[in-house]
Amino acid sequence: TSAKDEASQKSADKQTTTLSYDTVKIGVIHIGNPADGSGYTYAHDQGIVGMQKELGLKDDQIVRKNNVSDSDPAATETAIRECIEEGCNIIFGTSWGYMDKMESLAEEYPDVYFCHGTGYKNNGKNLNNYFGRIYQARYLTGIVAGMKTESNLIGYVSAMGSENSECTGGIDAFAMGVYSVNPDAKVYVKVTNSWYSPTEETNAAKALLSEGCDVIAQHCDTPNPQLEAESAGKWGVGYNTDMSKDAPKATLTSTLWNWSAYYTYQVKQIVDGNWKCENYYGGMADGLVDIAPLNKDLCTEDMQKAVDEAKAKLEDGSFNVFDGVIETNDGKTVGEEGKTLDDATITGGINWYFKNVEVK
Amino acid sequence: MSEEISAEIAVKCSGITKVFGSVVANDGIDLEVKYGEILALLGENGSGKTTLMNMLSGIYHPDKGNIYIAGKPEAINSPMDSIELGIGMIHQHFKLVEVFSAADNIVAGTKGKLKSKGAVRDEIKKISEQLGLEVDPDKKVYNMSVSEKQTVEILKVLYRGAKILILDEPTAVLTPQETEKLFNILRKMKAQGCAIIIITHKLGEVMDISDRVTILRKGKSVETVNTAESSEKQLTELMVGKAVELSIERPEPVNVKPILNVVDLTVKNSEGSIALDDVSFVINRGEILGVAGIAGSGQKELCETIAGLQKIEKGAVLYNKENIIGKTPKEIINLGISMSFIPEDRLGMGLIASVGMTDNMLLKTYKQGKLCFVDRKPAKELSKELIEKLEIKTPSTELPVRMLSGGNVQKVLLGREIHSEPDLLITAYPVRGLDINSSYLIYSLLNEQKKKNTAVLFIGEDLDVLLELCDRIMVLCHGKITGICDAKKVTKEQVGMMMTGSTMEEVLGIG
Amino acid sequence: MTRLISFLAHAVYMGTPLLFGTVGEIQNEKAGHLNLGVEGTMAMGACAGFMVAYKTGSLWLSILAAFLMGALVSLIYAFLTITMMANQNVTGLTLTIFGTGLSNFIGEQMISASPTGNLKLPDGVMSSLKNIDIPLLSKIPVLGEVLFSQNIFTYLSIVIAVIMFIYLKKTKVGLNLRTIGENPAVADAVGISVVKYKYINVLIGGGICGIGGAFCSMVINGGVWMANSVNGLGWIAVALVIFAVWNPARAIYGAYIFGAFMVLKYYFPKNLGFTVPESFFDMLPYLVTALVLIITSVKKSRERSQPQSCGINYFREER
Amino acid sequence: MADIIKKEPLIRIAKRAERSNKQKLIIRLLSVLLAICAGGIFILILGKDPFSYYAKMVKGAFIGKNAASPFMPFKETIKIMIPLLISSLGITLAFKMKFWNIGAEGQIIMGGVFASYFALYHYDMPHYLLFIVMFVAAMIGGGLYGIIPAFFKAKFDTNETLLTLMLNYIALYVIDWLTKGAWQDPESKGYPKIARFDLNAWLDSLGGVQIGWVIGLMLVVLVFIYLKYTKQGYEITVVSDSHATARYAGISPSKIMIRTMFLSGAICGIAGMVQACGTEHTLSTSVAGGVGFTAIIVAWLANLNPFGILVVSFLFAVLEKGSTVVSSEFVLSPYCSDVLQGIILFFVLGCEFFIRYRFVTRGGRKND
Ligand SMILES: Nc1ncnc2c1ncn2[C@@H]1O[C@H](COP(=O)(O)OP(=O)(O)OP(=O)(O)O)[C@@H](O)[C@H]1O
Ligand SMILES: Nc1ncnc2c1ncn2[C@@H]1O[C@H](COP(=O)(O)OP(=O)(O)OP(=O)(O)O)[C@@H](O)[C@H]1O
Ligand SMILES: [Mg+2]
Ligand SMILES: [Mg+2]
Repeated sequence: TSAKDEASQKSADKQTTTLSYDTVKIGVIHIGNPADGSGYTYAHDQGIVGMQKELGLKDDQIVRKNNVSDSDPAATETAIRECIEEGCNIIFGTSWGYMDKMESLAEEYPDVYFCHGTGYKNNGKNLNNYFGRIYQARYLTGIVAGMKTESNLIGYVSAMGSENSECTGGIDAFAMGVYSVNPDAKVYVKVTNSWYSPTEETNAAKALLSEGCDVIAQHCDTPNPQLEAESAGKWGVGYNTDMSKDAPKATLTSTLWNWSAYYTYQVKQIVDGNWKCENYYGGMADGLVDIAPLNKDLCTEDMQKAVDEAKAKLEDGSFNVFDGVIETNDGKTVGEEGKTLDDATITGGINWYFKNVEVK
Repeated sequence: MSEEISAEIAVKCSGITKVFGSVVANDGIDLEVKYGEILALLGENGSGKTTLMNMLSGIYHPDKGNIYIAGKPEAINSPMDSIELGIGMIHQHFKLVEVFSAADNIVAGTKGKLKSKGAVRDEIKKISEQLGLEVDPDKKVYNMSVSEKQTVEILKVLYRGAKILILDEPTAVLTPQETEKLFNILRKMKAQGCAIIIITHKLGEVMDISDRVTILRKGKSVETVNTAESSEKQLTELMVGKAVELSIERPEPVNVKPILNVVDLTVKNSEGSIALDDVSFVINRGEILGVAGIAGSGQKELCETIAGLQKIEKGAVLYNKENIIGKTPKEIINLGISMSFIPEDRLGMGLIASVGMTDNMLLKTYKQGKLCFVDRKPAKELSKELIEKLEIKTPSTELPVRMLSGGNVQKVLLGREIHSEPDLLITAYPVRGLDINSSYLIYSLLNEQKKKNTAVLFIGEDLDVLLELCDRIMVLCHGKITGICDAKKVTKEQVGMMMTGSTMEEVLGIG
Repeated sequence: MTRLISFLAHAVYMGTPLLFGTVGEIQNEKAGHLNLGVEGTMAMGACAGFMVAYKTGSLWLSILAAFLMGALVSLIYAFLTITMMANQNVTGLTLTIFGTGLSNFIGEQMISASPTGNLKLPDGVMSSLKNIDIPLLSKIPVLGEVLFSQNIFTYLSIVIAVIMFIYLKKTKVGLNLRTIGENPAVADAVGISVVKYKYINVLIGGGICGIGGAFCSMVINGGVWMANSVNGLGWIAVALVIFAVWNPARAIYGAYIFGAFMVLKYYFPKNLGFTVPESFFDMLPYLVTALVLIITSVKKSRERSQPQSCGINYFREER
Repeated sequence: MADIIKKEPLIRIAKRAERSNKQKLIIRLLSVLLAICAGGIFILILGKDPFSYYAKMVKGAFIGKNAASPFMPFKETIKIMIPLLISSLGITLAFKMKFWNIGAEGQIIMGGVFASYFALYHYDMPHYLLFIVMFVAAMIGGGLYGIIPAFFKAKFDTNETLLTLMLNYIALYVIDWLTKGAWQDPESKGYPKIARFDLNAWLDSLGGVQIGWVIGLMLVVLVFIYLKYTKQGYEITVVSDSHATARYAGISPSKIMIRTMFLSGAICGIAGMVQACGTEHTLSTSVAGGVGFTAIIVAWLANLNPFGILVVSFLFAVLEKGSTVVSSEFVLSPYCSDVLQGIILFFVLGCEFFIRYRFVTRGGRKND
């Protein structure tokens, strides 16, 4: 075993050896296809492209593995191994389901940096975790939706149900945003049970519209809810990228990821020898999350003002969305006065809905 | 090249050759039939009759040779061409859609718009009346008897206005009465100026219906004779290529003692109507018991009941005094009862079509192998033995039996059943579709069994054969036994009457 | 009540692509071909319909293109199974892999060629895809809203289903086709040109499936191109054929019933005091299909079953 | 006469004499070659060089660039092959009986589910005991799931092609439901998944690859012997041919059908267990991941011959593994490989024709 120790010692040594901008090679495992033009993978890939430009990397320093299903550990493993095979020394896995495989491969390849998006694992050596406070942006879009709605019914197409903390937290933040400007409005939620399903997302939006919702927000990957709202002459709030590109007559604004903020930061850290294997949980202040510019044709000055005010508070840290005592829709409360929910709860423990939310 | 051919000649084939892989099915065949004439086509199994006719009907395409229709050379590339030339063929196996009504079957594929049901019915009626056919246009084919199906086939051909009619073994599955009816129709058609080619293995029928006979042997046309100037014996010799003795011996039964006793048996068929109605009889060792009856009088159910494949309503089947009702087929096989049932679809029951002889020999004995393995060695030897003894024509013991001609298929089945040395052998229609030579071979095999003191139940359709071969004849009519009589003491006519419902007392009283 | 009406209208909407797929597959099966490639055929129709609408701005041209593309990929299937006598199941499965892949691939290429990074149908097409109220009929209470206030594809699918019904049941060519499906040897012997019929009908069937695909990419996706727009609907269509007992007219309500199962989860009341897992709702259309399969087989009727020769290739000299 | 000959179709199809095994092999090889050429045209259309494409593909499936572990890609290829091989063998049993089991996907999943139960909740057994328990559980899971369509087919003649197809989806949502419900990893509250198996439940490896490949190889031999030499294999032949003949020989077709589908499903179930415990180390909705469908193609192309299946499933794995390597090296869309695979399969399927038939041209009438 002493030999083994030595080996791991050695690899630990290697871990600190820095890469240069010429030798760095980055493998990106995408769940979808960047070429799909919008959605989650597109957003991540824009981040990678931004980072590449920022740091001046060459094209062959990026290896992309597209359409790697995150519920397919075998495919995940193959993809990561192929990246390493091609000489990658940093692996970004963008989707939640890659987590376990990345963990075991991180052990097998101690001299490769593994950065896993959206999960919670960190091995203290070469596997860390990155995600962002997208709920902050959702809060802002909630303000827009709450001010826009005329029927006081706002629809929300969610990929997953209350068992998923990311989705549920997002809905709550959005609903709190709505509540802050329009306490009478309700948020109706419908769950597609799939991250990417054009048909399901259309169907959910259709059903919401038929129930009288006039703004459709979404946490799912296609612009279909926006398009459905558009064809019904109603409005919506997009996700991932600025969906007014797809539905210009409907999309009020969109919740945005600006992943290049993270990717640039992370690669820089590694190349500059500052790798500390810490988890990354950036927010609006870091430029990681944001909302798209409000649609001029559909939004008023007042909305812009309300958004700007809230945004300023989020950025200076005087407001953190999940502050204080929060009333849930089953009559209970969460949180304590004067405190804010901790990050672990936000990422893993939100299984309740804010009081103005109704799951339909 | 262009010879003058009279337009009176409906069909002339000259030098037709057709090769399937390595088999030369037709080898320079010549044949001619005039309008207003019935030509019989005769030949052993596998001599190429069906193949030749299939070329006239456009199913196959000749490799060599020319076909002239009404005196003109024609290329028949598809059944459509053939139909356009006025040729209609009734195939060996019915070509009908089971779930369609008679009318739909008749109309399908004809030109023009779909007519109303009434109009079609009228047309069918008109044609039927001319020839004395009976058919219900709305009846579904799967509800029809064999002869009804054949009527539909004939109507199909007539509806298309065929002037040249080809029938491939139309009588193989018909009763003598039905055959007679068919022949009457053919005669009427002949009188109307149609040319008819008929294939049959029954020489009696050839003599009865045809004007001329063309004989094929091993893919070649050997001779064409005027029926009136020829005899069954001559035809047989031409067919086989040598003089043959065609008589059935009937050795005196010895050591006769009962082996199977059927008591008050009532059975329903798959449609739920009574198929066997309270029948009782005895089968003896060392004796052949013939069963006569119009098709569908309960023969199938009788066989299947004894073999353990049928549910019964009431009654008992005592085998060596033990009731075998309720036993599984396997237990019954182990008791020494063996059945070879030759259904209309020969391969359907008793053989595995897609494998060779060896595996077929194993069907009832595969359990004898050691542990969980099948022992193929004895089966292979048995196959070789049968090939030699029964003159089965097959290139190898492993060639799927589906590829064998009908006659050879039957020999495989019978050979296996007989080889298992049963105490009771049930055979149903064992010579259906067989050429005359093979048929006689089968008769002598059955006699051999009889001599070994096996009990034989022989279900047949040719009354002449039944009378010559069996010791006793049991006549079934609508599931009832109308009589069990001594084969040496009844006449064909008497049996025929019993088959249509007269009881033995009435018949023998008259006779 | 309004919830019920919108549920039913939504069911008809979701039933529309299924109806195209089912009617197309019925025609395949009536020709004796169990085509498991419906999913791929629909995907290719989706692609062609969308791209033509995108380029030309003409709805009718795009529907025509979807039809032709469906027919074109079916030509591959037809050639392999009819002329080359390849196994139907395997060819169909391959067609699904191929069609879905190619459709996504073309879409991807088009996106990367577009300046905006997305493909959006011109407004002209979008407005012709809006729901159209049929005069008078759409005023009928309930039924009017459910059936007669739908988009052009829905009406087209009903018209096609009715035409196919008449074609199969009331015409000579339909009778000939059914003969082939039941027993090609019989058809051949009576002079029906089996190969020609098979080709024509497999191609037309594929074309109809293709239009169903266009509905997915153009209507369901709201006029923006997306990969995998058919998303398994083709498979349900194949199963639906049994529910419709090979009758295009019955396929109409069969499709709507299945459409209803597909959207049920969005209308099912959530305040009943118990929760039904989302997975169950997603499973529902398949579960129902399975049950329907079993139930129809229990009360079997000879006329109402799969065409006898379905799945078996025909060669004249075969025995 | 000449004008009559002109009326003949230009080309028609004729049956040919039985080909020898050697000829068959040559035709199949030629058809693969032709398929590769056709695929090459597609690659050319994409603007890539087909030769280097194929070279990279084959190389990518075998040898890696990393000098330390040059055979890593080959091991990956084998990993892809394992479930494909095993489930193709499973399907073969059903197909031999002319039972169109399209449900391997579902049976794989059920095998995976049953095995996973022990991997998740009883992983503290001795390692080899656990292995056996999981193995048996997988067989039972897949087998029972295979019995469902067999039962209905035997009893009511329910269409098995479509029933098994539907059962695939149903199985899929069973996993989905387990993931979000009863089997959710307690550690992962915010985001449901099934926990990674304890190391004790992982399959061992041999030669650097999980032992699924050994199981697969053993199954090749077993299935071959089973079909060819055993009584049960013989019974399958009889039933596949004619139920009436089977009954006549005292063989109950329903019994054989149910037994065979149990085995067919059980083998597919093993594939599920091997994939879950050997490769994925957890249970996920993609434990089958389309393998059940590909297996149908594999089994068919291999003519239902177990040794053929070994070869074909290996080739498929090479194609799949190689494709992912090329598509990232050439920066090609992942959809390209689907299209390429489709083209290759179309050609191989089409070429089977030449084993049994031939084209006869109008001119070639006289000579064979
Ligand atoms: N489709 C085919 N493929 C291959 N060989 C065939 C085919 N049809 C017939 N043959 C061959 O042609 C020969 C003649 O067959 P054919 O069916 O014409 O005989 P037949 O005279 O009709 O016999 P039977 O009296 O038994 O009906 C057979 O020996 C057989 O080997
Ligand atoms: N597709 C085929 N392949 C191989 N051989 C065939 C084929 N079709 C027919 N044959 C051959 O044709 C010959 C005669 O066939 P056929 O079916 O006419 O036999 P048969 O004795 O006439 O039976 P039946 O009494 O039913 O007419 C057989 O020798 C058989 O080997
Ligand atoms: Mg014949
Ligand atoms: Mg014959």
